[in-house]
Amino acid sequence: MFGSIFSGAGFWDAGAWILAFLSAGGAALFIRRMGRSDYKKGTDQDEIYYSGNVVPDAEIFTVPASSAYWGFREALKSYYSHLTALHCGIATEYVGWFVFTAALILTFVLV
Amino acid sequence: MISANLPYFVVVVLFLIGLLGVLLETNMIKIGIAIDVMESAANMFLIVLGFREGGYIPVKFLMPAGTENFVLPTPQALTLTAIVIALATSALMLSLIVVLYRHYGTLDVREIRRLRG
Amino acid sequence: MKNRSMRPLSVIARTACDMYAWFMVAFGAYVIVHGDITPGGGFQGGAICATFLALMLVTQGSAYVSAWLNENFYKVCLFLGLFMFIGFGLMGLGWAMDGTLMLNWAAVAHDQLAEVKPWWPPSGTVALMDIAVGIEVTGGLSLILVTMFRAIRLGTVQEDGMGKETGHDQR
Amino acid sequence: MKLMNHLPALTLALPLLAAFATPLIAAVSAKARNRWVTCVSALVTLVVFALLHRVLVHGTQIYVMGAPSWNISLPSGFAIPVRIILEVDAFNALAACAAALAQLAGTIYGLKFVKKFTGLEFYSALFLLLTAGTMGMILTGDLFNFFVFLEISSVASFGLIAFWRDRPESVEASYKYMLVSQLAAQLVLIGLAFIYGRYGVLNMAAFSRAVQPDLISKVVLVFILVALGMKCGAFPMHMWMPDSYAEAPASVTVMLVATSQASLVVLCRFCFSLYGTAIGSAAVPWALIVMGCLSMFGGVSMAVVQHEVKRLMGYHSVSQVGYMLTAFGVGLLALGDAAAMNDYGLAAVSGGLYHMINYILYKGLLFLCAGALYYVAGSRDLDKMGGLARRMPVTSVLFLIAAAAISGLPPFNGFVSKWMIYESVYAVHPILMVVALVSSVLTLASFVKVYQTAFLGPERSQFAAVREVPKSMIAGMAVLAAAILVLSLFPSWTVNTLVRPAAEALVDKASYGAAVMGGAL
Repeated sequence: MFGSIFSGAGFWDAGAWILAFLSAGGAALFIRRMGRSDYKKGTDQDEIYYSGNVVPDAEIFTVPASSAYWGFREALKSYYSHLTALHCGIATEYVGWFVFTAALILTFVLV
Repeated sequence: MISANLPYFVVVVLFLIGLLGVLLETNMIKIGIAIDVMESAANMFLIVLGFREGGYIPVKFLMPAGTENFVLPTPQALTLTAIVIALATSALMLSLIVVLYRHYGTLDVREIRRLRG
Repeated sequence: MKNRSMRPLSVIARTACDMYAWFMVAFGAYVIVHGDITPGGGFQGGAICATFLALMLVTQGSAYVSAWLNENFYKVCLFLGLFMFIGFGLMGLGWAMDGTLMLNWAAVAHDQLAEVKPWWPPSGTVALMDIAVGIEVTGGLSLILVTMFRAIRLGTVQEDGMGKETGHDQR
Repeated sequence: MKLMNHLPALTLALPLLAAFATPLIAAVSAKARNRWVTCVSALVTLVVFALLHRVLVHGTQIYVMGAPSWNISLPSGFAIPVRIILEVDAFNALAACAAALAQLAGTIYGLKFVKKFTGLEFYSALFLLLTAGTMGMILTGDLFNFFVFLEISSVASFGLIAFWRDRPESVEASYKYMLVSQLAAQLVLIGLAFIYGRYGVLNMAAFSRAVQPDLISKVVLVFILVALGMKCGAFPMHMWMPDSYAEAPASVTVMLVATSQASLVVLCRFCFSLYGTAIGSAAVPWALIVMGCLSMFGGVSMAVVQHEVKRLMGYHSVSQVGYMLTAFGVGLLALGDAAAMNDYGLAAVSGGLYHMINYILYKGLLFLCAGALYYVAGSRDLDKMGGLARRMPVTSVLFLIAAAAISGLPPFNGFVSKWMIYESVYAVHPILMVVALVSSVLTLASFVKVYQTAFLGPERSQFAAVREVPKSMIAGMAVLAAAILVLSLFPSWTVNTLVRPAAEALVDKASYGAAVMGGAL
């Protein structure tokens, strides 16, 4: 129905993927059904377990977006300092980069 | 030879003046003027390309009888269109500069950098 | 803050410009109408027409002009001109769709002009489009003048509610 | 039917006519204006799809403006076309379809999104003008006409980016874009003047016949390449892109994406259909490839560290454009070599083209979802969001679809096009594929971050009153989501019927010239 695309190394079939997702979903549902049956909604079982302490507010409790991938950023600090310096916000420098690229490509094409 | 190529030198000089103005000036209104200078250079280039020795304007009603040499109106039409576009963009750019001056209280392009990083 | 709005000039300048400004409009109209076969055209003539407002602003001062001016007139000019322009272009298609967009449907051949339609513009739709462009440019440039004139008054007394920023903060 | 011959012209004339009529109609009532713009954009979409169908059935369409008949490209006695000609082949028409879907989604979404602001009659007029400019850039077959439409779309987009004119950042973004873009426009104009001075033609087909690999042509190509590369956000010239994409209203950003892709369409047109084998130097394809790789990695690595949702997506645009530039560069490298073209060149061009279509759709959807977040949360800062999936289930599902598509997760269309690009660029150098794969991983990482911080997590007290966004905004997003699903579920139909003919039309320089100039060489 969906058809496949062939390349030299393999093929792509959306139908196969959907089939795979459906069977994986079925398996997940099956495993979920085999779980405990004494769970009750709206009781203490819904509470978040935070080592026995009171769960703090959402603002403190979640990792904010600016802290995500902190390690990645820290490891590549020198790279990012260069890259952020490129986006300095000064409009004439952006024009300068444009002219620089034009000159560079012109040199390579003409020489 | 030199006199025939003189307009092209003027075009190059005008364009470079405009380019340096954009790159080196810090006052936004001067940058706008520099952009306009570049637009003039491009327009002048088109006009110079359309010039033909002894050509007549391409309007049949105004031509003396028997005129055969008239220039192609294309570069003139291009220039007119480019001038109109340049007018629209410079008006818009000046308006943006006015609004920016209201918000930031400065005309220095180096201080208008809230968007960075 | 100091009131930086424009003051009227002397009586002599005002009286002279009152008359002169209308001649400018007449000249602009001449350039627009003859734009198809002589140097000039809709844009140039419209720009001349728009100097009317510039003269008025300089000589009569801002208070007089903003009391007298109806901005909607220029807005209607702007969009009506543009609408007429593309409308003339679309009329080239014709009812039976056997022309093309921007077809010069009103053109008359050079040699038949004198006997067929002496009053007809020889260049056909080009002349009509020039008039449309003239109307549009008059409206557009006048609007630019008015708007930028307002903008440079930078927080002076708001005589008429102009200069108030509207938009994003209005929740 | 005679009407069918006029489809290319109607694509341009309808939005223009509607744009100029909008302020007059808006004087009646806001409701009339809303109905008017919705009808017009739906009609434009219909016209463009009819055009695509006609092109796929009957081959390349031309339209001569102002001629006694629509197909007289060469009046008797003329060796070169003198009138403005629109030339629509499968490549143009496909790109125009994607742009039409983007403008339809933007229009419907914008009805409610910008409702509470003033100056809406000019907003609608400029939006339609931007549509006309984009369509004109895509469909035109005349070089100077291309410049005019480029400027129309630029001026309209400057105005629309600064629509929130009492936000300093919006005006700043508009100013920065304008400064770079005006310089680029002057380069384009001077390039066109060079072409006119050297060859005496401004028609694209006539130029493709006449072009020689000499000094002037190379200079022109570099000018055009740099200017249009700036417009579509190639790496060292991309800085305006996150600024203006973030600061424009979301309904406008969709159209800005389509406009920047229109620049890429013209860039491909120049490189493949106009120059082709007369490009004269391997530096041009390599410049495309290098700029593409830099964009891919630089864009995405800036995106990972952003915490403002639309700015993050703006950096992703840079990264996604890098994929297309690399693919088209590889295709250009294989041009003129039949074996290489069969081996990987055509696959690269198809992959780039398919990715372009996908990119317009899913990036548009992502920006619309970001706009929906902004609409309910009043902020674009991801730090201030959280737990919105419970409040906005539809938006979160739509966002998930788009995020999966842009990250190249199977079963979505983003995977297919990226896969085609990986497999073809591998033939030139494996490092290209490595860069592409790493960028893809980082893309996924940053969208996981967006989804996790905005939609998942515990609910926040300030969002207790948040409801799902209005229905018209959902409808706008659904247009793009439906298109994504169609492209995802029928990849072989898409590739065989839409993308492959488009890629073949793009690389076939002779037939591009022949459609206007006649068969004789």
